[in-house]
Amino acid sequence: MATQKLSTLQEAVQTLIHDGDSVALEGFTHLIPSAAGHEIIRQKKRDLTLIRMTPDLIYDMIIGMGGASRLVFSWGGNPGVGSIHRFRDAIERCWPQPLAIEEHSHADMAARYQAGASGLPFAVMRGYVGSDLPRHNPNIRFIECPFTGERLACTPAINPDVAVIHAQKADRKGNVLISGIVGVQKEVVLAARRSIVTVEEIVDDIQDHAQMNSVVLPGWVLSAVCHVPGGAHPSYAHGYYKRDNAFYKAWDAIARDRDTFLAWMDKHVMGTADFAGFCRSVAAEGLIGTLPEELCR
Amino acid sequence: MATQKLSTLQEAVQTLIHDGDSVALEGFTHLIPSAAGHEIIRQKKRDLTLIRMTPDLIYDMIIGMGGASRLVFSWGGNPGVGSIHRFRDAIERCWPQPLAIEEHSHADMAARYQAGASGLPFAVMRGYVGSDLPRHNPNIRFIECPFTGERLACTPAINPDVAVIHAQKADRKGNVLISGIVGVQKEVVLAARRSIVTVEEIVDDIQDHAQMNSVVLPGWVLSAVCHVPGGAHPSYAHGYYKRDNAFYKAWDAIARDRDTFLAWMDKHVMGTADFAGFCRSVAAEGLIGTLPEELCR
Amino acid sequence: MSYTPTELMTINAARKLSDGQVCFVGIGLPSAAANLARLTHAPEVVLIYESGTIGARPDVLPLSIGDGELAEFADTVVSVPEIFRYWLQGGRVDVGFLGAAQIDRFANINTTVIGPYASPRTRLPGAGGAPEIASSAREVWITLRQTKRSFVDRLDFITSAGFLDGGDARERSGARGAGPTAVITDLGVLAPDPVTKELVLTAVHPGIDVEQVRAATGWDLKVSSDLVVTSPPTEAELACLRDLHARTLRAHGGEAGGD
Amino acid sequence: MSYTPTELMTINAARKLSDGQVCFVGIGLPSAAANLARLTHAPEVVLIYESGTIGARPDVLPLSIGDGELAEFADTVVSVPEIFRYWLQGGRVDVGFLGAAQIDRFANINTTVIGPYASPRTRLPGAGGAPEIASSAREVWITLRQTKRSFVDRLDFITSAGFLDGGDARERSGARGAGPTAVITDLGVLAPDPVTKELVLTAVHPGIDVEQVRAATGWDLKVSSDLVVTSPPTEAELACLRDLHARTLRAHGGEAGGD
Repeated sequence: MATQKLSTLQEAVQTLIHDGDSVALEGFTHLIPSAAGHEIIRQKKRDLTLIRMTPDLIYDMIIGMGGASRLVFSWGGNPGVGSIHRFRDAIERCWPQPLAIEEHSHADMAARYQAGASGLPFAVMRGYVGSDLPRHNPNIRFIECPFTGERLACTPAINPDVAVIHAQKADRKGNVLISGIVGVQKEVVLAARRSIVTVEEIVDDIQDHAQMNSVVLPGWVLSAVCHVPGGAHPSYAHGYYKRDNAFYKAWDAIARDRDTFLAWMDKHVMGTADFAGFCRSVAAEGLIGTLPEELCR
Repeated sequence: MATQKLSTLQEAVQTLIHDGDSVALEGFTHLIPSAAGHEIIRQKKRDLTLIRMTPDLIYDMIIGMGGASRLVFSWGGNPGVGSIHRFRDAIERCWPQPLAIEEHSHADMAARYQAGASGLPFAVMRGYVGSDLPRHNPNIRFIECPFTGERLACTPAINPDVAVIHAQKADRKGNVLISGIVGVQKEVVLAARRSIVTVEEIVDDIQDHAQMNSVVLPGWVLSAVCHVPGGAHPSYAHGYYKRDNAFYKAWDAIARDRDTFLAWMDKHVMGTADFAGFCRSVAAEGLIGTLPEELCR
Repeated sequence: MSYTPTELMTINAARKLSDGQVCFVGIGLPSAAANLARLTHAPEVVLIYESGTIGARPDVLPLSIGDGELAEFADTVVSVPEIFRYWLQGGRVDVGFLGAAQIDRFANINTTVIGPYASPRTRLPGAGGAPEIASSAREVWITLRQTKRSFVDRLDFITSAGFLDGGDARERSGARGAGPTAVITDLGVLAPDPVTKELVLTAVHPGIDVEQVRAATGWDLKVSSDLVVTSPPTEAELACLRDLHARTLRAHGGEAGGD
Repeated sequence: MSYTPTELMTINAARKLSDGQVCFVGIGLPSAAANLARLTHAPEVVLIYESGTIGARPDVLPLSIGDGELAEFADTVVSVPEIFRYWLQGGRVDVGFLGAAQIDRFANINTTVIGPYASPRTRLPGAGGAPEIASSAREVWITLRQTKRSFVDRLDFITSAGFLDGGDARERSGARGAGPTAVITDLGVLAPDPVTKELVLTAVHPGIDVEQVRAATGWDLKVSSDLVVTSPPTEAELACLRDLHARTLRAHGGEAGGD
């Protein structure tokens, strides 16, 4: 449909994400929608069920700022660095509020997104053999194969209210091109009721950039497409900028202490109008090492 | 593994396909491994269980020449033309021998290959609602979703003894690149115990031709890779030659009558040493309109 | 301007598609109609073929469901498992547009066998994608030529569900979507009665009378009290369709597609 | 030439990989070891990362499981659902190479919590890909530093199955593959007893004595009667590993990867 898909990130978050929604911000190390995460915090969304295979910095921020009441995930940490402290503080000490968790494995979360995208109510997998996870998660059950009698794990499909991803390019009709490590970007969008995609670049026609078998999400399956250059930082956008490993490491010190964390968020996220403002703000402290210079001044 | 994957088609069919095997020659309209089908006929393989979503000319040939005792499929016809007469003759009049059939839908066959490639014993789908197919196929059963109680169809995974596909390019290590309509080419290979891939062209390194997210089958999952230019004819290889629609139409008259069929097969397939010979033989009768001229003389 | 019954059928089928609708397209007449719609009043219609092409914009009609033409100008080309799982079963298709060998009064489709399944009089190609298109798309349109042999009282085999035994049988079956909301033939248009779900003649093409349609139907065909006559093809529609067929004929080396 | 315990551990882990093996690689030490193998004696080893990169050949070590470096030089990059379904669950992985926070005497792994699940003393990152790697790969190797806190008698939580309660417990569980066949630490190498499946010390690194290993183990560690001493790192191995780390450090702007 030729409806207008392009919008600002502010508008998209305002109109598409509501308090109490289940929201999946995805991006498997690559193409993490950080700018959208900030905007969720700026708009003080509350009581969110956050879904994500690898909750890392963006979810550490949302959880620490009190936006989430529940987390569905399979690995929560700062990749290559260590713990995410706001996540731990919420689970270990209920700060700033209790955080209910529902925990799966990567293979399972990926299968659950696939089931959601496929219009199926559940996913089947060979999984969790000998693991204690099913004891603590009633959403992991077991069924028998009707042909062989084998015991297989099954879990409910994920169909988030809203999916949020970052991607490289979109065209004026909102068709989106994703390349490199594509993770579950396609699945989460197709599984969700609504979706927001932030992109590095708007081009005239995606067909000039995509090969026949490229990973393309047609505009008609998306709710909003927002032009946010650098929007995956400190994650990366293949072909645009590298992963900011120093920022991931710096986050450990920022988020370890509650007050340091709150002051930092106040200054750089709540105290800025948008992602461009955030970039300038942290760049002024020498904290961004990978984004193009024009985004940081 | 750096073992030698490249071989002749004759050797590959000889060593990898045995009488009584279940064999899936796939290619959804595009990249149909016709040359491999001819070679199966030349080597007089018998008692095969043939698996294919869309049995068309190649299976019409194998069935008519008495190579198959069973057929697993979801649509049998000459696309855009009409019936495949050897298939009908086998089912309707048991000529040249009875042909047991197991019939599914496209969505199901695709899901069954996926299950096979995924190491799962069965596939789950929303399917066959109100259809008479499950009454005639004990391999279509129904289960209840353990979470919602919904009724869903399920069928056993397909794991053929041998998968055979055609593709555009392979490199010297046997890495294969497929582009355009990719069908179930990847799934059938990953589902099968052994696999043969015929290709249009051998290149030095597939990485010089493939994008990051291209459909690539690494050589280490394949059993044999054979250089057979034109080997998909009368189907097509995107980027090499077009579909030979006139040949599909001509096939209707060739295969309608048993004797005409046998004489034609005798002359062009049994009477030629290999696919290059076949091309020259049919080209001499003006029957090939799409292959590069050098393949036809 | 004169026209053939097939042109009439194709043009009437094309008119039903709205701009921006997502249509899962069967090969043959549905494909011709869907592309005609795209080339006339519905430039942003999204055509999906089971071969995995999404947003296909073929310049000529494909002879098969997987011609290179479909891939070349598509928004994206995905695998066959993906097209059925993420796109059809995922509930993203507005209209499933099917051909058929036979239908019955409740718009069930047979493309499998005539005669007993185990010893068929005529073996037809089989199901293809139809059973799941018929039970997953938001609605289904069927287009075929109307004869006593194709419009039968009772099918030997139900390949794809219409309204099954009528009434609420389809709803009870667990099928999704509204089912076949229109059957477009060379004689007119049929639609299900809202309650009984039996196909009722709702329109005839110009120059076709009701008795002609009854004579081409294998059951006692009901006729709508609001029976209308379809508008004749416009010159623009006919010109566009004929151009499309002429281009197709040239491209296929004398083989017409979509028919 | 002197070397660190971590270098020793990495080099011993790398030596286990044979050329042509297909290895599903965990981040950190397994990734450093697998790439060292690729750069030394096993150039055709196939490295698969859960981010979807198949046949990865990173020039520097990735800090995360999905660095661009992994995609850039891979044979192909597939989706995360595909990597787990077609490649891991599909049974194509020879070796699953895992790190761990804690293991027990039957090589079960905990990466979830220390303390009760509902009110953990320490919340660890969680399962990631490990439960299915541990139960799908033909065999599993685990590499971690050996201390009384990481080698515990009884885990608070089994995230990924080793040999469960030992004996034939793993076989009965339905897990596929041989399970953990080697645990490579900074002190030596452990392997399961063929019958009891309890981890037994089979090798110590040069300069390490058995009592040192016992002292770093939270249960009464059994020692193989055929205990061997691992060969010291060669100059070539050390040079290659140090080059790799130096390149990594430069590329990551001061952040070392794989450790």
